[in-house]
Amino acid sequence: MEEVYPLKQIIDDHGNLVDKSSKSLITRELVQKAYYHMYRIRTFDKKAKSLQRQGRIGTYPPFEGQEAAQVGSALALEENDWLFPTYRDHGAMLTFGADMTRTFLYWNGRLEGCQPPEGKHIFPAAVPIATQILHAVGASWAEKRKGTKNIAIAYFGDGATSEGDFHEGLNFASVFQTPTILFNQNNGYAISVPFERQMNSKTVAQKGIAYEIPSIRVDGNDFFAVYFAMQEATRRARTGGGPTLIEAVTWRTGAHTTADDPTKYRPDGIGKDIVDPLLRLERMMKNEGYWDEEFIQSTRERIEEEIDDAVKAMESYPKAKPEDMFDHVFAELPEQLVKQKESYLQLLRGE
Amino acid sequence: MEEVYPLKQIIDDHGNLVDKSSKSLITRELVQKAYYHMYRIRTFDKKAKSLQRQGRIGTYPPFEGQEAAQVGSALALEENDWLFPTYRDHGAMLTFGADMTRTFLYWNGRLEGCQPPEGKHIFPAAVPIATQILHAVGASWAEKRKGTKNIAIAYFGDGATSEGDFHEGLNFASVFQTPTILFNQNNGYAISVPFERQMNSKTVAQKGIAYEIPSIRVDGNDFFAVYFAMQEATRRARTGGGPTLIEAVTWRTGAHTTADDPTKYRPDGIGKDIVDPLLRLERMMKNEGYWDEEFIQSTRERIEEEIDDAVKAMESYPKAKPEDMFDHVFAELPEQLVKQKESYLQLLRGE
Amino acid sequence: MTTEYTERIATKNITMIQAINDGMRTVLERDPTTLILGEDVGKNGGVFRATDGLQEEFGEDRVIDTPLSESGIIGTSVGLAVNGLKPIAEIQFMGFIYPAYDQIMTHVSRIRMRTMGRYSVPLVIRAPFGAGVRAPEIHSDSAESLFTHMPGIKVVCPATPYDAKGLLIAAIEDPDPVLYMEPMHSYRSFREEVPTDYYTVEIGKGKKRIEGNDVTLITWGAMVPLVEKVANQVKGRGIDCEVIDLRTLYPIDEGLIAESVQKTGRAVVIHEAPKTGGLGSDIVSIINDTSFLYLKAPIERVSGFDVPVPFSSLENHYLPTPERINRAIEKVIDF
Amino acid sequence: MTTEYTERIATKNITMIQAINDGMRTVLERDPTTLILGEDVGKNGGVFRATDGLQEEFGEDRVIDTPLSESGIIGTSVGLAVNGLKPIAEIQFMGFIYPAYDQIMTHVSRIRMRTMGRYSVPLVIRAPFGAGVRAPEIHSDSAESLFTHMPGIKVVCPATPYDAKGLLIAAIEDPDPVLYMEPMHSYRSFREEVPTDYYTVEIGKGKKRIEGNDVTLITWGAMVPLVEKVANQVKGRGIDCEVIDLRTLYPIDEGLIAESVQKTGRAVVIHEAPKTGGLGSDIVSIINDTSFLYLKAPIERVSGFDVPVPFSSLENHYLPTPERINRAIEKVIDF
Ligand SMILES: Cc1ncc(C[n+]2csc(CCOP(=O)(O)OP(=O)(O)O)c2C)c(N)n1
Ligand SMILES: Cc1ncc(C[n+]2csc(CCOP(=O)(O)OP(=O)(O)O)c2C)c(N)n1
Ligand SMILES: [Mg+2]
Ligand SMILES: [Mg+2]
Repeated sequence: MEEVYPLKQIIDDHGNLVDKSSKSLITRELVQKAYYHMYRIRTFDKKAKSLQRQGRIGTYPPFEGQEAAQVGSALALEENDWLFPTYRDHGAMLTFGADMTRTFLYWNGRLEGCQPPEGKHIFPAAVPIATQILHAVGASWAEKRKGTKNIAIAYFGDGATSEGDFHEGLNFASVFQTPTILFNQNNGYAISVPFERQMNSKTVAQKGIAYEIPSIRVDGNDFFAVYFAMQEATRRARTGGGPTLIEAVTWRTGAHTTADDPTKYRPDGIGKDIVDPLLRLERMMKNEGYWDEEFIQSTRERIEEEIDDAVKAMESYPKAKPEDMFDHVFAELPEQLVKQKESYLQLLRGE
Repeated sequence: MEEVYPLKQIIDDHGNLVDKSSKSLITRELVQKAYYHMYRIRTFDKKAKSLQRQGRIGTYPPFEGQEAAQVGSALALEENDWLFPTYRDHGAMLTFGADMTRTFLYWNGRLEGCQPPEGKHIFPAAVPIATQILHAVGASWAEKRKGTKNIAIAYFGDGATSEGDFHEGLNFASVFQTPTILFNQNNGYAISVPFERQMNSKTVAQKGIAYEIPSIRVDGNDFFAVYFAMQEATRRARTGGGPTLIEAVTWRTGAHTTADDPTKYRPDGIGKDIVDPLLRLERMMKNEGYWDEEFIQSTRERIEEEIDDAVKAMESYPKAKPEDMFDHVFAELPEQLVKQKESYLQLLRGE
Repeated sequence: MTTEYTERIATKNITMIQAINDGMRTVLERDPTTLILGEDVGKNGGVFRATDGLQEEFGEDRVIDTPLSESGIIGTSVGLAVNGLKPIAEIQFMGFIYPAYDQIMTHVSRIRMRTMGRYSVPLVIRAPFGAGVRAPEIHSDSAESLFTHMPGIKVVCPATPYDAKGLLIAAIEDPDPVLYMEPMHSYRSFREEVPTDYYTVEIGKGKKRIEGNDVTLITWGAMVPLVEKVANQVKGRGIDCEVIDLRTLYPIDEGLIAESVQKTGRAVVIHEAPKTGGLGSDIVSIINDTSFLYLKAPIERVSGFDVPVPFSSLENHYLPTPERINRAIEKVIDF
Repeated sequence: MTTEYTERIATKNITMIQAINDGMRTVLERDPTTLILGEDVGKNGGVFRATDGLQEEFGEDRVIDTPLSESGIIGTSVGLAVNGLKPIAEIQFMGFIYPAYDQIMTHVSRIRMRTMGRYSVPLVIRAPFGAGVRAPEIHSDSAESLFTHMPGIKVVCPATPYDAKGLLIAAIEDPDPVLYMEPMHSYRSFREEVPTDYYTVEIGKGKKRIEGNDVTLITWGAMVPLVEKVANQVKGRGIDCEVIDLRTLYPIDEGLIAESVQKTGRAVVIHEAPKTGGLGSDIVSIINDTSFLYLKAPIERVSGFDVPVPFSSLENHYLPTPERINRAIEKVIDF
């Protein structure tokens, strides 16, 4: 099936344009946007890892190596689309407009981290694997019913394809022809379980055949391959063509989470030949004449400042209130819960 | 995908041999076995429907129209194989060696109906759709681990393909290369929901591609097509070749169950062009010189007698004992349950 | 319907299943954001005819036959609900809700809290439940405890046609997810006058079905008529039972229970689900918490045994019987 | 280890996670029909290292990394178990057991009854549970009630390394399915001498951890050390607590509870799960049934609130605290 679903590339590891037909579609604006966002989320990810090491946030699942997949997909969305991420997709969320302070707050165990900016449709990261796929299908189905052109994207990993909800989600999307992008980041591992033990198929893309869902397999470390595949898929979705399954083949450079030790299960040297997606983009920018020192420098400075501010804001955020544990379970608290809350708050107040 | 998975036929509606290459494989013994079992389970099914109408058994899901699929598959099994049926597969179970009295008892709400003959591996009908697929994968995995050549077959309907367990089952079968036959009876409907609203694919067979499971689509009303496909699949399974997905395209002639009214949802006249599998076999027997009046008559008489005896045995079976509700929950009854049981039995005894 | 006043409220003498159908029709008419989805709910009108005629009336777009996929039904309903719609999802039998348990436990019930109210899931899940109709295995489970123990979802269970319609409309109006349990044994067992119009029965409020002074019988669903019968029988023997139909299983009407038990000093809880972990234990706890000093006898629980609901030949032995309820009443009286 | 006699039993001073690992190793060595399967249990040795080194020692055929598929793990385990093997299935966190709930509810727990003993499912399901380790959402659920209410499965929960190994071996020896809950907060929080050999701790028997006369504190899992601490503190104030570690949650040791409460006349139950539907209610019911006339005060329950386990910034507010337990003790004493 790899022949049926060849790995679509626009730029190669050396940053050379291998698909010349795309040249005209690549603008300076697009390249700079890609660079800005990939550099931004890379820096965010680094900062998060270092905050975790210092005990300033909790366990954190880094997405290093997956920036092209996350930025390439999120940049292809429109303002009113819906994004349904996993715990590893904060890069995509940030690119699509999530607030950075709140993203840090999320990893600090704060509910506030689940709230998207007003008017923005970004769901909290799904923790139970694959469950969010159905939500994306449902939300995009609602858009279709309302007659809008809005779509939803569900992010999920290679491991997620083994869950029943993956299957049920794709079947619903197909039967009801919902405008849903099923965006798989095949990063080679589900914690310690490698792709080839997760499934006996060589691709995720071929699973689309089971549902007659068009699918494509792209080099997930190639921003342009992801972005253009997404453009085709979103166009199809917005014009009544139904769902698309995109397999973005990428690589988790680091550990599953900061609590994980990949040396336990990853063969030595594995993945060493994989060229970092940001480096690939930089090479392409140099090769194709998009490298602009001044833009690079100002971008980097701006980002570093933004991140420092966000960390400060996270750390000076008002403390979590025990009330919040009670107040949002229902629109209106039932009497029992009022009693439980009151008696606990009394105890806290020393009454 | 119908081109990729054409409907494999050996005999056509008129009982003509369309696949001449199979001619040498068809023996008188096989034909008579097929007839015996198809006639037997057809007669059983008729009797069950009539018993239900008379209130002598409970709600019953007829399998009329699916006899070729059930007999063709079950006859290809070996003595020590495992069979995991649904509520509609009592035809296959009877063919494989289930006791007829107990089969009636099952539909009379009796636990005894779940017990296969000693040494025979027949699971009770799975009521929650698609759950048994995983059991078949597990049981056949155990056979593989033990180094035997035994296999397991899981029966399931077209509707079952929408459940998560279908997907998880096929993935496990594929990853662990278990000797499992995934036997789908695509009978056109899941209660009222037609195939084309259950899924957006034209075949069930193509779903094998998602797992790299070899699959085949056969005319499920053609005993020989089913039987030979099963032979190939079982051979593969017994020789380490892993699972096979078989889609047997058939037709539920009657209602979903005796409590169902198909005129509510089935277009008038639909299915009228489908030739009954038993009639097809009879035509073939006449065309090909297998029709032997004496055999036919003695077979029919023998079967009618067997069924009458089984009904009598069912009806004279000792009454269900309330103890049975308690005694088999655990190997050894915990104290609480002993107390619940004793106090209930006391009450029944009027103490 | 004897006085001129009450005649002004148009009513119909209908069964519970008709009242449920009527409730859905009423809401589909008034609120264009509502929709029905589930297995066989459309063309077939539901295996119990709960949605009979609704697809014809409101179209395939409002009353939707889904694939056979409970997690799919509930998971997509989450997406529909957070995006402005009000799905009424049918689970064909409560015993088939388990494949959707993950979606209900981790999302349906938690999304409001998780997002501090930014997203919510105004979803109604309808599920027929209970034994006594000789259905095949698994079809007869009473699984309320799996949901009353789940923070973030309400659980209601009508016992009469009137309450069935009123509670259903209230559930659909509710801004939060509601599990609406339908006692299938009562679907067609009796009729009642039910207003043809829109009305609601408040969620969280039980109802005193019979007033009495000697012992409080607490129950819900298909057990209500049975318990009423027993209450009327023992009245003949001079025992004066108060019968409470809880109607809402979460949040439970603690006030009603406490008030009654403080009057009678004795209580028997009757339910179909297995004893251990049954809602009966919570009711015992509520009485312990609120009415300890009033109790004249230990509380009795008459329930399903700690066994899976048996096959139909034995289900009547599993279900609470008048004899068992009687004995429990005697026990608390004679203590 | 002071006397010569006890030295004869070889022991190791190990943590609970090590004891669990040791228990599995002991069984894998003795019984060739046992096998381990789950997500990341093989090469990785489990996300908590519970299966560390076992795949190396026993091979990929005995310690099996499965796809990410809980229903798949439990469903195939059913097939393995009915066909002569003894699977020890790991669910990575109890909050991820929900996708397998259907298989457990409709098959694992019912196959013996359904076939009148012809088939059985000797399966152990291991699941780390509980809050207090700052894990992400859903990872911290305490879901025991969903299984104690499920007829046909036993539920055990060790509080110490010694019991962890002994109960695990007993669970694997048991001819019926056992849910083995691992309090992850206690995985590495303290050590204990644990025999290096094979031994079992009887399923169905609780243990008195502290003897006392004034009030019975009933708990299990990670709450045990906390409750012991509180018991020791209030001792200083002259309140003499008896502390019971249930160890088995189904079938519960009713005798031990009754005996203790009949002595003390007062009880406090402490658990992590939400209050409504929590096992605390069953314990209240057991006391109601067995010890009504001995009770000097209403039973108190200190538990998680009726809210989903909150995000880590608030989880310490959700969990029972010494202050809350203290107040409950005072309440039953002062009543
Ligand atoms: C239902 C469920 N089971 C198990 C887990 C524990 N878990 C968290 S991440 C993970 C691996 C996911 O792998 P994949 O889908 O490939 O995503 P990735 O982490 O590689 O981004 C597992 C098993 C979970 N979160 N949910
Ligand atoms: C999990 C689950 N959901 C719903 C049902 C109710 N139900 C019983 S049979 C059936 C249709 C099954 O269709 P299919 O798989 O095509 O098998 P068929 O009945 O046609 O043989 C449904 C929905 C069930 N038994 N289990
Ligand atoms: Mg992955
Ligand atoms: Mg079918």
